[in-house]
Amino acid sequence: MPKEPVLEIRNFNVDYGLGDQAVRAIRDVTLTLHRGEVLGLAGESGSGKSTLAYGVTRLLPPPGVISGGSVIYHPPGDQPYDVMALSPAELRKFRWAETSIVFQGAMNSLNPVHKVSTQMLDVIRAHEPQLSGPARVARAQEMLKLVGISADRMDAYPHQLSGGMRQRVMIGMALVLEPQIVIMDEPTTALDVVMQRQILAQLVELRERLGFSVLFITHDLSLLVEFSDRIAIMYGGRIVEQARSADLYKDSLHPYSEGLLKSFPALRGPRRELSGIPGSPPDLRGMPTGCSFHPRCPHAFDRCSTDIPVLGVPEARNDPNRSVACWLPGRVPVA
Amino acid sequence: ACSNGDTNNSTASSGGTAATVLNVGMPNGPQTENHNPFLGSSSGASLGYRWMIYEPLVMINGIKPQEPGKPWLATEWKWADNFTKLSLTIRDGVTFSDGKPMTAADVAYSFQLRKDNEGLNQDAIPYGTITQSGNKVDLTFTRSQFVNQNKILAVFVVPKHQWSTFKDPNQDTVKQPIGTGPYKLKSFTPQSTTLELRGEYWQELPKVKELRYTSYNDNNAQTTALANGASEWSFVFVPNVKTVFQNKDPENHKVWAPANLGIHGLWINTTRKPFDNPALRRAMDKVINRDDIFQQAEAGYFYPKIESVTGIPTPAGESFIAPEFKDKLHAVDVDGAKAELAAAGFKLEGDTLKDPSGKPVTITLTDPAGWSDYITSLEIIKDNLSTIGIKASIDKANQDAWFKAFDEGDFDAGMHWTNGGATPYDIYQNIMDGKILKPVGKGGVSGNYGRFNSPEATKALDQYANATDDAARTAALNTLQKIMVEQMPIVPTGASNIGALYSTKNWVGWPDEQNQYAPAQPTQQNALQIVLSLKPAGA
Amino acid sequence: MSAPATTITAVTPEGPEVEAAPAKRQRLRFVANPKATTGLVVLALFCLIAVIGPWIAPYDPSARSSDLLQPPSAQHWFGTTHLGQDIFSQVLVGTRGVMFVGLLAGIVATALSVLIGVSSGFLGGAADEALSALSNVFLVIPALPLIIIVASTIPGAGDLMIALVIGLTSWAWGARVLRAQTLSLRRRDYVEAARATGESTWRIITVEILPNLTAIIASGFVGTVIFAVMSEITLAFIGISTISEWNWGTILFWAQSQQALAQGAWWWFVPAGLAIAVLGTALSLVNFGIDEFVSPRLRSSGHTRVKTKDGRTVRMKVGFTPVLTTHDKTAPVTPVVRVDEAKGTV
Amino acid sequence: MKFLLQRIAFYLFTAWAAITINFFIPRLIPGDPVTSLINKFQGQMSTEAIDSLYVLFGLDKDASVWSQYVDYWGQVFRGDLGLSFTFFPTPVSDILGQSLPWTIALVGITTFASFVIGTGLGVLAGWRRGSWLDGLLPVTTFLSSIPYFWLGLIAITLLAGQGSFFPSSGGYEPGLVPSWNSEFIGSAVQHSLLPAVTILISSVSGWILSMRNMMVTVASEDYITVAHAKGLSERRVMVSYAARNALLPNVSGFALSLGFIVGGTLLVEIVFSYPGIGYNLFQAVGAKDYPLMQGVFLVITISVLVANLIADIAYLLLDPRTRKEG
Amino acid sequence: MTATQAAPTTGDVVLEAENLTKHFPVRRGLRDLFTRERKAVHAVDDIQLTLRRGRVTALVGESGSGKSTVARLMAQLYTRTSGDIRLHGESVTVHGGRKFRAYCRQVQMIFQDPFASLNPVHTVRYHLTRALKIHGRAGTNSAELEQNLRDLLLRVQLTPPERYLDKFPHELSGGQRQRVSIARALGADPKALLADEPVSMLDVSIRLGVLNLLRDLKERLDLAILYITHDIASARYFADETLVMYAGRMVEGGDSETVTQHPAHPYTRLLIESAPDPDRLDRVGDPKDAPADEGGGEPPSLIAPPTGCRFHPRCVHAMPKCSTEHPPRFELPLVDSGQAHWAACWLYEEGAAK
Ligand SMILES: Nc1ncnc2c1ncn2[C@@H]1O[C@H](COP(=O)(O)OP(=O)(O)OP(=O)(O)O)[C@@H](O)[C@H]1O
Ligand SMILES: Nc1ncnc2c1ncn2[C@@H]1O[C@H](COP(=O)(O)OP(=O)(O)OP(=O)(O)O)[C@@H](O)[C@H]1O
Ligand SMILES: [Mg+2]
Ligand SMILES: [Mg+2]
Repeated sequence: MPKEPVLEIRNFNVDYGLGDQAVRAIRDVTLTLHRGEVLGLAGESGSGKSTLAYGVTRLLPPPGVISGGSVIYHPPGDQPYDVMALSPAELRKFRWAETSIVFQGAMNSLNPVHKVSTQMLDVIRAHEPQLSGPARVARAQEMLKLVGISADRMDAYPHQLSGGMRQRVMIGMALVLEPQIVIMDEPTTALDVVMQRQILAQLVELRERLGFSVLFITHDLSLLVEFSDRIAIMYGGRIVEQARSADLYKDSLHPYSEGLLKSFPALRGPRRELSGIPGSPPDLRGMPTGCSFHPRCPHAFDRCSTDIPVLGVPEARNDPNRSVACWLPGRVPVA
Repeated sequence: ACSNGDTNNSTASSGGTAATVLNVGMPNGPQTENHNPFLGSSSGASLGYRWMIYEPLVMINGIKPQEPGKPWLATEWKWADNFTKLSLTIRDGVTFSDGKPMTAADVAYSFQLRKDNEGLNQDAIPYGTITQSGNKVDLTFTRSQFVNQNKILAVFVVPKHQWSTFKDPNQDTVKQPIGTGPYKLKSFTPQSTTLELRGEYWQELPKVKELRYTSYNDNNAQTTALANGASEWSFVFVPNVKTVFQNKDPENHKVWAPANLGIHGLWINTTRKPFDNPALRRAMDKVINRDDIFQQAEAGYFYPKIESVTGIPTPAGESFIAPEFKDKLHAVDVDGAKAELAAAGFKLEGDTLKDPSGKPVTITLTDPAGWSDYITSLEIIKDNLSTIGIKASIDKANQDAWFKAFDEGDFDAGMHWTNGGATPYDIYQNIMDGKILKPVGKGGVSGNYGRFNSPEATKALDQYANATDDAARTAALNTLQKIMVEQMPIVPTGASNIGALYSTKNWVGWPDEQNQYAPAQPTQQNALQIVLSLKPAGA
Repeated sequence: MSAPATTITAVTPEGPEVEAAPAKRQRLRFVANPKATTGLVVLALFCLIAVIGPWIAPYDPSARSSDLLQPPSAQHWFGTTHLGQDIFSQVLVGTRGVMFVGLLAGIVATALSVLIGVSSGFLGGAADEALSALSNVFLVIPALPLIIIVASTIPGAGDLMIALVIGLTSWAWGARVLRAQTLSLRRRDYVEAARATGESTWRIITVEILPNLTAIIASGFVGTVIFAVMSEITLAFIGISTISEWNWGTILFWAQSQQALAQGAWWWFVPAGLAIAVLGTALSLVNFGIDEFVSPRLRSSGHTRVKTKDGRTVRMKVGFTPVLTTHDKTAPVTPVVRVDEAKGTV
Repeated sequence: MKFLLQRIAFYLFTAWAAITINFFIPRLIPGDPVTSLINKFQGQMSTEAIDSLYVLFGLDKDASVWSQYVDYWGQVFRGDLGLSFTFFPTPVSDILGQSLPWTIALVGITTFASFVIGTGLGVLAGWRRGSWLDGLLPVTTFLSSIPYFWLGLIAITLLAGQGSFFPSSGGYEPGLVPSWNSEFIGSAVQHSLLPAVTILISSVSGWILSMRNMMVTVASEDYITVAHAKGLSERRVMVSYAARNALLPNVSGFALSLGFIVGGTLLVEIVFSYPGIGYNLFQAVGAKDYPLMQGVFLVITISVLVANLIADIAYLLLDPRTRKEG
Repeated sequence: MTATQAAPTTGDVVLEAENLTKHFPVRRGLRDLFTRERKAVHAVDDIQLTLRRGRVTALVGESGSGKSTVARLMAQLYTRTSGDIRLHGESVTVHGGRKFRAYCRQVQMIFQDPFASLNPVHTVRYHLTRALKIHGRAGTNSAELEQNLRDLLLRVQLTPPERYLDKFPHELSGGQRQRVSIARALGADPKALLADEPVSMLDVSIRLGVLNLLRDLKERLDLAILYITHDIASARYFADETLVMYAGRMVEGGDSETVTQHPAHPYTRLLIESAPDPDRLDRVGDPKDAPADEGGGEPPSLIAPPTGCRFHPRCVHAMPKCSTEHPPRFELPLVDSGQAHWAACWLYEEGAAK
C-alpha cells in the first residue's frame, strides 16, 4: 500500500471551556492517516479519543474549542488544505463528501422521526444537488444493498430496525458519497460479538472495493489488533505510542500499551497472566507533571515526573513506522 | 370596514340633519333572543324595549305614584267595592303591529293569561272573575286591591290571536313580538337589539326613528360607552359620576336619579341583645351619616339620600308623611345619640360603649363581597358607630351565605333593601309585618329579616291594606311612621332610584328635576313616554 | 399561564449522566444560579412583608380618611381609595393573604400530587390505572372554571377555603409528571438494588425514590404557587371569593368596581398588579433555576462568544467548533517532533 | 392502533367523569337562581314576583338525585342542555351556539397563533443560545406573570381611549347584524385585536420557554451532530432535525394547556366584554344558572377533550415511534 | 426446620435452580381480548443451574438471551412462572417481608451498571449502613457499626476506608462504585453472590481489578458466585464452570476451559469464532475467516420462539429434527480436563461429537 497521507493532524489541541476553567482534552496530538489504511485509536475511557474524532471534523459540542494545530486534508489529485481554516460553508461541503463519521449508538445517530430513506437522501441532496430524484434513490438503495439491507427497508423508521441493521444503515450512509475518510467512533460496542464481527467483515470488504481510509476508535484493543493496520494509543489527551498492529501486539514499547494489552483475557491459547494497570485514569484538570502516566507506571523513574516525553521514533527500534513517547531507555526518540 | 361606534350617531346628524337614532345601553351582558314581555329574564325586559312594543292600560308615573295615571290603552277605569272590583273602558282605534285591531277581548285575555299562569302573575294578584262586553272589561278580586291598584292598571296588553297559539306562554320566547306600541323589532343580536318605527300608531308618531339597545358586558363597559357618547341613555351605577361621566361633556351629560317608594338601609336584628333596645337603634340612626353614604358609597346620585326621619323618600312620598314629622329631617347628632344612650342605661367608657349589663357593644356588619356600594356604606357606618363607642366589624360574606343569613335571621346587621310600591305601605310592610315574622333560624321569610315583632305595627299594616276610606288609611300610615321613628327597626340610608344617565347632545325632552313627567330609567314602563317626548336637539 | 409550560421540560427523561451528576455541589450551584438567586431574594422579600406587613403598614388599610382618591404623595405613597384608605397599607397588609393562599394551595397540591403520582408510578397495575385516570380527568377538566364554580358554591369561603379548593383542583399536572418520573426511577438499578438488599417498599419510596424527585416536586410546587396566586387574585377580582381580609385581588376588585382607571386613579390599580407580576416573575425565576438545576443543558453558559488570539470573536455554536488559532491556508507544515514547553505543568 | 384504542377509552372515561362532575356541582350549590335574580333586581322585585319565579323555573318539584341523573344523561344524549334561568326560557344550547363561535374565533386563533409564534421564537432562541433572543426571555416571563385581566384593563385604558382605533368592548359594532359581509367581519376583527394581543402577550412566553428548553435538550442529541456532520445546511438541521423533534413534547403540552387557556379566556372575555362562552360562565355562576353553567362547563371540557384527541392524533402522525403496529 | 448441616466444604451446593421458567406477559391490547391465548415473552425457559460454594459459575450469551432474568429470578426479584429454586436444598418462594429478608441475607445480587445501582442522593456510608442494619449486622453501638463499615470497605480494597465513607457515588470512579456495590452485597454476609455483568460498564483497565476482587472474595469467603457476562473470554479467565444461553435456553455447559476451547454447540462456536482475537493469524474480512457457523440473521423473537431448537433458523448444521423437537442435554465425551461437559444439540444425539 503506498504511504500517501490523506489526513494529517498536526499539533492538535482541544480545550473544553475557556480561560482558567479550560480542560485540555487533547494535547499536541500529531497523527497521520494514510490513504486506504485502517488506523486504530485505542485508550481507556476519557483519554480523548472521541474528542479527537469530533475535533478533526469540528463537531465538538460547546464548550469545546480547538485551541491550536491544523488538520491537513489531501484531496486525491488536488492541493492539500487545512480543515481548521475552512469557513462554515466550505466546511459543510467538506463534511460527509470527504469525511464521514459513524458514531457509537446508531439509535441516537438516526433521527427517530424520519424514515431511513429521508435521512439518506438528505445527504445526497445536500451534496449533489444536480442529481435527479430517482438517481438519488437508486444510489441510496445501492448503498444499502452493499451493507446488506434490502431495498424494502428503505421506508422503515429507525425504531423498526434492529440494532445491527441500524448500525449498518449508518455505515451505508457514511459511504453513500464515497468519502476518502470514514471516522468510526466505537461503532460496535453496543452490539454483541456476533453482530460486531458481521459488520466489521462487511466494512473490510467495502474498503477493498471503495478504497477509503478508516480512523477506527475503540477501547477494545484486542479488536483493533485484529482489525486495523496501524494503532495509535492515547493516554491523557496525548498519543503515547504508534505502531503497526502486529508490532504493537507483540512488542509494545510504552508501559501503558503494555498494561492495556495485559488487561484483556485471551480466549485462546495459554492462560496469560493478567496484571492490568494499577491506579486510575488521570484527572484532566490536575494532570501530573512530566509524563502523565508516571504515577501508574511500574517503570517510572525521576525524569518521568519532570519532563514530558516527546513522541518520536524510538532509538532501540529504528523503524520509521513506529513512535513512542517514553523516557525509558531505548525508547527516547532518535535525535 | 372601518366604521366606528363613537361616531355612529354623529354620522346620522352630521349633514345638519337631525338625529334619527337613539342609542340606549344597559350593562347586562350578551342577550339571547327572547321578547316575552312577561319574563324578567328576557332580553326585552333586560334592555327595556318590551315597553316600546307592549303598552299598559294606564301609564302611571313611577315617581309620583299617588298621582292619577294617564289613560293609555284604557280610556277610563273605575274601582268599586273597596277595590275589589275594577271596570275598564278600552280605547278604540288601536291596532297591533301586525295590523289587527286591539279590542277589549285582547285585554280580557291578557288578564286571563295572568290568572291562569301563576308564573306570569308576577304580583300575585288574586284575580276573581274577568268579563268582557263591548269595549268594557270588568274584573273582580278576592281581596281589596288598594295597595295593588297601580300594578293592575299598569298591566300590558298582548294580542290574543298570537298568544292563544302558544303552547306554553311561560316558556315562549315570542320571536315575533306583536304589540300596540309605536315600535317593532328590526333586528336582534346578542349585543344589540334594534327597533324601528311602525307606520301607524294611535298617537302622534315619535321623532326617534330607530331605537338601538346595546347590552354591555358590565358597568365598566357601559360607563365607558356613556362617557364617549356611544350610549345616550342608560341606568348604571357610575362611581364618581362627575369625573367619569358628567365632566366628559358637561353641557349634555346629565344624571337624574329621582327616588321611588322603596328604600335601602341598615337592617338590624332586633332579637339580638343589646340591639333589641330601641334606644340603641335610635342612637345608631342618629350617628349614621346618610350624606357620606350618599356621596361616597352611592356616587352622589345612585340611592338618593332619605331626608325624612320616617324613612319615606321625598319627593315621591312627600304627601304621605305625617304632619308631626313633616319637617323633621335627619341630621347627624352624636351628642343626642350619647344622651339617648345614657338615658337608656348604656355607658360610654373611653371609646367603648357598655350596655346596661356592662358588656361592650360590638356589632358585625355583613354584606356580599361583590356589592361594592353596600360594602362601602358599611365601611362608613362602621366609622360612624365608633363615635358612640360601638365596635363594628365588617364581614364580606359569600352572596349565598348572606342571603341565607338574612333569610334565617342569623346576622347582626347589614345593608338590605325593602320592597317598593305606590305607597310607603310596601316599605313598612316589608320591614315590620308581624304576619311574615318567623323565628330566628327559620328561613323562607320574604321581609322582616330583622325579626321585628310589633303587634301594633302588624295591626296598622292590616288596617291600611283593608281600610275602606282614606282617613283610616292615613291614620294607619301615621301610626306606622311613628313606630318607625320610635323603634327604628331599620336605619334608612337611601331611596331606590328610577333614574338614568342620559345625553342631550342629540335628543332633548328628557324628564328632569324641573319636568318630572316620568322616571328616567330606560327599563321602566314610562320609558315609552320619554321616547314619545324626545325631540332632536337643535330642531 | 406559565405553570404548564415550565413543567413540560421536567417530563423529558434525563440521561443517566444527569442522575449521577454531583449532588452536593449541585445544591450550591442552585443558589449560585443568578436567576434562582434573584427569584429567591424577591420571594423572601414578599415572605417578609407577608409576616411583618401589618406592623409596618403606616395606616389601617380599612380606615377611612378625608383624603378621598388622592394620587400618590408623601403621606400616601400609593395614593388613596374613594374612601380615603391608604393603598400602600392595603398592599402591605394584603401580601399575607396572597402568600398564605399561594403557599398553602401549593403545599396541598404538591402533597396530593406526590401521594397520587408517586404511588401510581410505583405501585403499577390497577392502582396505577385508576389513579392516572383520575389525574387525567382532573387534567382535562379546565381548572379555573372548576375553581370558580366550586369557590362560588362554598358559603363563607375564607382564605383557608380558597387555598384548599385551589389545592384540591390543581394537583393533577404534578401527579402526572411525578408518575412518569417515578416510573422511570422504579426501573432504576438502585431501586432494584435496594430491594435486593432487603429494604421495605415503604422505605424504598420515601428514602430511595422521593429524594430523587425533589427537584421535580419543587418545580411543581412553585408552578402551583404561581397558579394559586393567580387564581386567588382572579377570584377576588371577579368578586367570587369572600375575602374578609385584604389581598391584592381585593384591591383590584375595589379599583375595578370603582372604575379607578376611568376615574384616572391609576395608582389604585397599578401597584397591586405590579406586585402580582413581580411575585409571579420571582416564582418563575426560581422555577428556571430548578429546571436548569435538573437539566444542566439548559444552563446558558455565560460565554458563547470566544475571543481568538488575534482578536477575532467567534461564536460557540453547535456543529461548528471555533478554532482559536489564526490560519493561513498556505502555511508551511510544522515539524512533527517538537518539545512541548511548560504545557505539562498545567 | 392499540395506542389509539387506549386513548379512546381514556376519552370516554374522562367525558363520563366530566359530565358527571358537571351534574353534581350545581346540585351542591347552596344558593338558588331566584335569590340571584333578586340580587339582580335589587329592590325592584316584589315578594310575590319571587314566588312566581320558583314556579316558573320548576324549582318547586322534588325528584331523587338518581332519577335526575338518569334524566340528565338522557338530555345530554339528545343534545338538550335544558333552559337557562338567566335568559329564561332560552335553551342553553342556543346560548352556547351563539357565544361559542366568538370564543373559538378569538381564543382558538390566538392560542394557535401564540403557539406558532412562541414555538418559532423558542426554536430560534434554543438554536442560537446566547443571542439577543435570550434577552427576550426575562421580558416575556414578566409579561406572562401579569394577570390577564390587569393587562387587559391597562391596555383598554391606554389604547382604547376616546377616538382610538381600538374599541374597548364587544365583539363587533353595536347595530351591525352578524353576517358574512366585509363590514361585519372587519368590525369583528377590529374588535378582536386588543384582546388577541393581550392573550398573545401573556401566553407566548410559556411556549417560547418550553420550546427553547426542548431545543437545547435536542440540540445535544447525537443525531443533530450527525446532521451537522452530514454537511446539511444550517436551516435544514434546525428545522427538519432539531425543531421537528423538539416539537413533539410541545404538542401534547399544547393540548393539555388548553384547559388553562380556557380559564384565561374567561377573564379576557370579562374584561373586553367579549360575547364568548367564558363570559357566559361568569354570568351563570353569578346567577346560579346551573343549566347554563353545566352547558358551558360541558362545552369547555368536551372541547378540551377534542383538542386533546386532535393533539394525540397529531402526535401519532408526527412521531413514528407511537405508530407501532400491533 | 433447617436440616442440620455439617461444616460446609467447597463444592457444596448453595443455590440451585431447576426447570426455571419465566414468561413475561405481553400487555394485551383491546384486540387481544377476543383471542384465547395469552402472548408472553419467553425470557427464560427450563433452566438448570447449580451454584456451589467457593466456585464461580459463568453464564454467557448474547444480549437479550435472558441472563439478567435468570439472576433476578434467583434473587427472587421476579416471581418465576414455573420451576424451583432451592437454597441449601430447600425450595424457597418469597415475595417480600421478613422471609424475603432472610433470603436476601443468603443471596445477594450485584448489578450491571455501577453508575445506576447506587442512589445518587445517598453517601457510601448510608448504603453500607443500611445493608448492615437490615441484616442485623450493624452491631450494638456506633463504634461497632463504624468498625463493621471499615471492615466492609477494607474487604473490597477501598483503603483507607475513611476516605470513601462519606463520599457520594458521583465522587467515585466506576471501579470504586462497583466495589461499593460489592461491599453492600457483602454487608449481608451472603452465601451466594449473583453478579449480573459486574464489569461490562467498566473501563478495560478497571475491569480486571473488580474481577480479581471477586475471585479473591470467592476464595476467602467461600462464596458461590454466579458471574453473568457476554464476554466469553472473561468467563474463561474467571469462572470454574461456564454455561451458555441462547434465546432463553441453556445450550451448553461445562468446565470453562473445555467450553471455550472445545465448544460443542453451534451457537457457542459462533460466539467464540466471533470474539475478537488478536492471536488470530488472518484478519477480519478475509473470506476464509468467515466463521464457519455463521448462519446470518438475527436472534429470534421470544414472543413466538422457534419450535424445536431455538437456534435452528441460524444454524448451518440444522437438520429436519432440529425444527421440530427440542434437544435435551447430551453429555459429551470428556476432552482433556476430565470435567463434565454437555450440549443441547441434536448433533450429539449419538453421544459423539462430530
Ligand atoms: N463538555 C465537556 N466539558 C469538560 N470536559 C469534557 C467535556 N467533554 C468531554 N470532556 C473530557 O474530555 C476528556 C476526553 O473525553 P472523550 O469523550 O474524548 O474520551 P474518550 O476517549 O472518547 O472516552 P470513551 O472511551 O469513554 O468514549 C474526558 O476526560 C472528558 O471528561
Ligand atoms: N420486565 C420485563 N417485561 C417483559 N420482557 C422482559 C422484561 N425483562 C426482560 N424481558 C425480556 O426478556 C428477554 C431477556 O432479557 P434479559 O434482560 O434477561 O437479557 P440479558 O441476557 O440480560 O441481556 P443483556 O446482555 O442485554 O443484559 C429480553 O428479550 C427482554 O426483552
Ligand atoms: Mg468516546
Ligand atoms: Mg442483562
